[in-house]
Amino acid sequence: STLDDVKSKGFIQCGVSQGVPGFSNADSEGNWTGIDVDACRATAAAIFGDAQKVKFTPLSAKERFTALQSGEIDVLSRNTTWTYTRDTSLGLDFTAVNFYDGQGFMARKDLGVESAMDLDGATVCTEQGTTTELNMADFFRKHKLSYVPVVVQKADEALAAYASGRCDVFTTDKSGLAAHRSKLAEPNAHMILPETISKEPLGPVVRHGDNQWKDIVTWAMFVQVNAEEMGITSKNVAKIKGETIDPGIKRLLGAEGDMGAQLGLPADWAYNIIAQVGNYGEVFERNVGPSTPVGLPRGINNLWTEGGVMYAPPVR
Amino acid sequence: MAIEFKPLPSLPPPVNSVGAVAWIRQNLLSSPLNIFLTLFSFYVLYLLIPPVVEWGILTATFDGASKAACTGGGACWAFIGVYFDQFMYGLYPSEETWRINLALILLVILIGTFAVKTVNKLYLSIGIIVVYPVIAYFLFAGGVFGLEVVETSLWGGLFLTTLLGVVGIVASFPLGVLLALGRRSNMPIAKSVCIVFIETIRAVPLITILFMASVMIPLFLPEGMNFNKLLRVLIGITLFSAAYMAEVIRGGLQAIPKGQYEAADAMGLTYWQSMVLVILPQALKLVIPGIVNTFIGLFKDTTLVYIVGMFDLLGRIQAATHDASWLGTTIEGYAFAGFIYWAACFGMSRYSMRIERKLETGHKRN
Amino acid sequence: MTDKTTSSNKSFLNDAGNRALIFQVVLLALVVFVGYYLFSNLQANLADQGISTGFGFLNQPAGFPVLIHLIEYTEADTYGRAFIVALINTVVISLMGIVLATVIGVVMGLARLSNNWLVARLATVYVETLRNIPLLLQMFFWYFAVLATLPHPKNSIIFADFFLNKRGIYSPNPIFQDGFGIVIAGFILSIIASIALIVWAKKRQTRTGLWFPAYWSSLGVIVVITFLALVVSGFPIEFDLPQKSRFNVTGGMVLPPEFVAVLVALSTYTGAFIAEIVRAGILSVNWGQTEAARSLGLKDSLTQRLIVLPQALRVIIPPLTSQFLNLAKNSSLGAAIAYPELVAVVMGTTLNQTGQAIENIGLCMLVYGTLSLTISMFMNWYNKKMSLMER
Amino acid sequence: MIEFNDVNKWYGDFHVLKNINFSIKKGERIVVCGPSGSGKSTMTRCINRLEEHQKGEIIVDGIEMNNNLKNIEAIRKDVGMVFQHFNLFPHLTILENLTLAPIWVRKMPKKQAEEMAMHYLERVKIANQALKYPGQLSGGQQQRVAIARGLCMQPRIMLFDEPTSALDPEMIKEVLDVMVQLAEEGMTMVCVTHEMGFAKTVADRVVFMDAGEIVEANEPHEFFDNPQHDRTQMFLSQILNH
Amino acid sequence: MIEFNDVNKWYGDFHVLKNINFSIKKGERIVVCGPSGSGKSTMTRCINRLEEHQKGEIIVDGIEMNNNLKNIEAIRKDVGMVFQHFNLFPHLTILENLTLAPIWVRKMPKKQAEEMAMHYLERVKIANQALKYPGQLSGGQQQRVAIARGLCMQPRIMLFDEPTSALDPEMIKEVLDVMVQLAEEGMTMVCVTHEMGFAKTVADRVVFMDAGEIVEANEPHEFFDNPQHDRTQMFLSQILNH
Ligand SMILES: Nc1ncnc2c1ncn2[C@@H]1O[C@H](COP(=O)(O)OP(=O)(O)OP(=O)(O)O)[C@@H](O)[C@H]1O
Ligand SMILES: Nc1ncnc2c1ncn2[C@@H]1O[C@H](COP(=O)(O)OP(=O)(O)OP(=O)(O)O)[C@@H](O)[C@H]1O
Ligand SMILES: [Mg+2]
Ligand SMILES: [Mg+2]
Repeated sequence: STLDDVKSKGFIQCGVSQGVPGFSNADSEGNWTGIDVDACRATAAAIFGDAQKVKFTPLSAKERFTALQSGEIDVLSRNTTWTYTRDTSLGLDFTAVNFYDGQGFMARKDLGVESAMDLDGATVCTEQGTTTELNMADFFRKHKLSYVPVVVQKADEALAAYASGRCDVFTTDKSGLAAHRSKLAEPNAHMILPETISKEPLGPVVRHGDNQWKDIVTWAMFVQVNAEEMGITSKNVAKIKGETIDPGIKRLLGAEGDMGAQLGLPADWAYNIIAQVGNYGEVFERNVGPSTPVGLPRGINNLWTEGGVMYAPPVR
Repeated sequence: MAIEFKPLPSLPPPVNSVGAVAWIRQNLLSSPLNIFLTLFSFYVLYLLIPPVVEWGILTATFDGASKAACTGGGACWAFIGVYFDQFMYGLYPSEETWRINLALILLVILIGTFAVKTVNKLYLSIGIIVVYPVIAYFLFAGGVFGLEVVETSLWGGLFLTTLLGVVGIVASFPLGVLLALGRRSNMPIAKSVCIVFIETIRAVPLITILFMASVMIPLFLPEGMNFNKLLRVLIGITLFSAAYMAEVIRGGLQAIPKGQYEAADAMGLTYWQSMVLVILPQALKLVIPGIVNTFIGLFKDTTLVYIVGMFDLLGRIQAATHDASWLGTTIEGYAFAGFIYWAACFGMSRYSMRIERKLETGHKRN
Repeated sequence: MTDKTTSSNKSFLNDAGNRALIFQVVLLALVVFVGYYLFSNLQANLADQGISTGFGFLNQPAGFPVLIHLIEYTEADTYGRAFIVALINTVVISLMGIVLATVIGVVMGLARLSNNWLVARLATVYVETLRNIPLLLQMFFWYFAVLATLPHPKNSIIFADFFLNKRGIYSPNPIFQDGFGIVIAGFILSIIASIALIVWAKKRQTRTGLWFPAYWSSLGVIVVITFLALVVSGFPIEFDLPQKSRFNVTGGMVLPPEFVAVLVALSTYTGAFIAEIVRAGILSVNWGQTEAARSLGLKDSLTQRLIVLPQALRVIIPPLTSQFLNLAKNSSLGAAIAYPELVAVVMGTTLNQTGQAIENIGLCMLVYGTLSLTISMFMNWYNKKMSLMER
Repeated sequence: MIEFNDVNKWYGDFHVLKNINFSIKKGERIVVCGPSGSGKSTMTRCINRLEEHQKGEIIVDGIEMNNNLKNIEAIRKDVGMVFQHFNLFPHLTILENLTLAPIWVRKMPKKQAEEMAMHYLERVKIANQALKYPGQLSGGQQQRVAIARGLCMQPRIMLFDEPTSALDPEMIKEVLDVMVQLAEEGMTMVCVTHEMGFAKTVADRVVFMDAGEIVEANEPHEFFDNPQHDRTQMFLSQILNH
Repeated sequence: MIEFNDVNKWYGDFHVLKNINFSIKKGERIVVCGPSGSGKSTMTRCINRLEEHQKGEIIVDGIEMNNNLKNIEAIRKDVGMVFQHFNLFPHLTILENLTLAPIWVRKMPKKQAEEMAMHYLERVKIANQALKYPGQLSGGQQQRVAIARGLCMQPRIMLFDEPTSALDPEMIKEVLDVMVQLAEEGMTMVCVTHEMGFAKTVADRVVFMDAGEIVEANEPHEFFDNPQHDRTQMFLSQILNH
């Protein structure tokens, strides 16, 4: 099974993007950061008690599924949209959603476009092999707008084509738009149009058929959401583990019983995740929050208690 | 009695048929069409050279930390300076790049030793072909003698380009020899297997093979058995160039007269003995230029690994030109890459021409 | 075999024939085994992961747009149609590339042989530069560096009804009206007439020795008759003129930069190789042939046409075809700069939407294999024909 | 018919032809000999402008040889040339080789050109090979075709540049026979050759060249029996011993 | 030593050897002659299995020639062969050419092989060229090296296939001298040649082949003075006139 495999290798091989700031991006030393990266780190923390035991494989959109199917990577955490076809016919299983997103458009402010409905006749750049390509097509068809599609191999190059003026608009998930905008020379000269033309629940993906592995990846995510809900952070988790009397928290942090065994993990698996990677809120703030160059508001990705849709099943 | 023959003195040719004037007349102005072509050529040069010199040298900026520093209006060579290490070594940790340099120096020394007469060429070749790769591998990858492990996903830049090219050609060589021998053998099955292999590979673009190597090979392996992407790509490249190499070598084999085979047979040499001792040394010598050409082709083709997500020299440059602080330095990046590839390939093709000429005057006297 | 075989069991392995047989059987078994092993792994892997197989997907709607389609194509069409569209794109760019590369190659090859020193040097620089730089780099250069420096559509360079900008070259698109049949008929008629003219001129030369400038005059015939037909039918063509619109230039015919970049890169790169082939081919014709032709009083143009070219062609054609083949295969690099050819559409988008790597990569390899086979069959046929002429 | 007045020629700095003064009358048969590199070929090739001279004048058949393309064309129509290495066109059949110039230069109807070609082929005794390609013939046969090709232009002058020196001994005779026959029919001929037997039989004059000059020119019996220059004597002694 | 029993061979449909029955005793020196294409080379090459026969049997030195690799190896060790075109290995020095087979086939130490090689080189009077490459020697020297190379296997039988026919006349003698000397030392030899002088001097028997058959085989003086078949007579008359 994948778990045994991973344990014997001593690390998780994690497929990520080739560079989307805030989601998965390598600095010049080759250190990876981002929400998607943290999903893999959380899994590693759960299994090994060490969030660093991950190796990353940068993948383009079109390579990603084959890489996962072929076993080249153990988890695909590359802002991948959960869709019906992908879940059913590609031999994949989606785990949990770590970012609720929707596709949008970015255009230069001086183009004077206010809404996506104004885009009749525009040239649109996007990356090959994504749902974006299909959503874009659906959107323009639905609204009977004409457009010229320029579909480039890699996100970076699609952005470069947009920046050079090959296209009027650049389309991808809104989070990606924000991330990509931060990479442009003058981020403020570009605006993200208000429309959200699709639902894009993004999350880690595993191979179909290995339920144990799927559960581990899923619950590594749920633990982070639950932790935020419970107010546990990487700062206070050690203290809470020692002091708490809440049986729910005790169970979660492995202070009581052994919830890890059901997954084939050590008892303190959840503790390790929170201590080393942090709760979901921390991860969000650190990577894409308003204080980062990507600068996304929490919005729909807030906890359900705060008006968002982040709702994790309880750890019982 | 016979008149003595005194040859007339040789006179200098009429002024208008030698010297600079005649040269210009003959080579530039010999007919109206030629005059037009000369003027046209000057015009082309005029269009090309001044702007390039101005952009590339006169108004260029040579250092700075971002595009903003490039105010001259010309090329922004500062960009190359800043990214130079990445272009050379990819993401290889900078405190470890000495390992790559060391391996390179070692190789140069080893090859240089070939020129020394007293060294046993056989042992040296074995050293280069068998021992050196092992040393180089451990130097690059680390993990022994306290060398830090460096993931292959960090390998990149010109280092990766060279690695792919060199490994591709060296590894494809023995395979190419086998395929060429197989294709010429009179065993129908062996022959057809070789032909099918060679022709299939030669019929498809390298990119499909790289694609297969990078995504499809694992699908054909039992679950859990998998290996490094770099290794898979190397296998793909090796198989690809082996097919081309086989055809080059086959050309050499065909050029060896039948009498050589017969003489070897008559002496009682076995098939492999006669191949290794008699036929191949002659055939390979004949095709050295062809092999160099295959290598040049392969060296250029390594750029395609960028399409399957590896960052060789071109990949690193392409990525760097998308850096926000350096947007608009595309031309500089491509010019730099172009220069490196050009220098390498042009150098090699000249070298192969030299070998060709040397072989021509060598001991070919019948 | 020998009718008296000394059959000792011991010598079975020493028998040359048996050895070859055993070796081949082992080889075959190995190939079959490895093939089977890989295949069974594949099946197991596919089944394990629930990946669908087969070519059924070709009938499903594709849902994605394709920038350049020469046949009708919308997002609602099937993957199969998208495949055809991509195939056409590959074939079109290959054919156009072949034509252009040949022109460039011939011009440059002749330039290298020019007795104008400067021209020869320039051509040498061209050849040595282009063929020593990777094609992919050249495509990037044209696409990201050169074509991106063209003006924005708002500031298009306008020449009559032609527009040039970052988004492409726009030209009027002819739309044929009802009466156009007459024009087509006229055109066909004029072609027939000019063929007849050429045949007549050849016959007349055979008969009387006088040559009539049939090639030039037949060109004239075609132009005149077609023009007359246009006049008679009252110019039944309307042009869809490109016009500036809010974002782009719309209407008309457009050559997108992706297409231009691929075409330019492919043809200049291959052209450099062809130039060398042409040069070598012409140099391979002995100077004595030219001298002999001259001493017969043939003019230089006739010497080239009747003596040098036919001989040079024999040397040129075989390597030329393999350059054509390379060009066709290299067109797959267009995938890297958004030109929707086979690799981009099939191994890129389709593979990604359907996840069926085997089928899609197989499809691509099949197409390229067929292409190669066709071209090399032509080459063999040509070689055979030519060698018949020699002996 | 052919006149050289003070002709000089250089290859770069190298003075190949020095003050050539010589004239050839209609119907004359000239044999040119001399050591290798003495300029025999060069002089011959100046006659149909395969080489350009830099000084002096060459007048062929009343036309002066200069840069004027029309003149060159006119002269080449009148001068047939046979090369040492035959230079037949390998991609054309023998018949096509022969009819090429008549059709394209003389604008002769094909039929007539072919008839004429067959006539000359018969004359060189090779008519049965008309439809073969040059590669299928022996050297001697090829050279005879080359002669026939030259004749097909119905030239008034024939130039031969060592026509037999690339041939095997058996084949030399075939070719020389044809040339003797031609000479007997009264063709004006300039022939560079070392076949002294041929020179004795047919030449009206033998020209000896050395170091780019004409050293001696005389009737054959005078030339061979009583050479004037010591250089000529030395050369003859070498040639005849050989 | 060598026995042909009813040997037949075909190239495709073409019957090259027809019912060859012949035997050669130890120490015998056989000269094979006959018109071109009569199968002389083919027959000789069957002896060391450079060609495969399809019917009948060939027994060399007691070993039957069949597909058995061991047998072929054993026979090739015992049979030296000298080709018309020498077939020396151009990439090896003369010495390396000679020691190649002793070292790799006979597994002799290099030193010993070299000593032996030098011995044979002296015998063919060419020891001073040992370190040159074949391309640097004249044809006659090359052929002598080829003979020495054959001898280095210390064979019991030597085959020669027209060893002198690619040589210039002066060189033929050098080679023939070496062969005569060999013959005098008692080597079993089969020699395809048209050097009738050689045949008369050394041959024990002369074999005449035509159209794939052995027409006549006899002692030289009988063969030359008193040929039995008219075919032989005709052949001899041609050869001797030439
Ligand atoms: N194209 C050339 N460029 C420079 N030198 C040349 C050229 N052609 C001939 N020469 C030189 O001019 C001299 C005369 O050449 P030419 O061929 O006329 O001699 P030749 O008398 O015909 O000799 P041969 O008997 O060898 O044919 C020679 O020294 C030759 O090297
Ligand atoms: N590999 C082959 N395939 C087909 N036919 C062959 C082959 N080798 C030889 N032959 C034919 O077999 C016949 C005998 O050839 P062989 O070489 O033995 O003749 P030969 O007597 O040695 O003649 P020569 O004196 O010309 O060497 C010839 O007619 C030849 O054309
Ligand atoms: Mg000459
Ligand atoms: Mg023979």
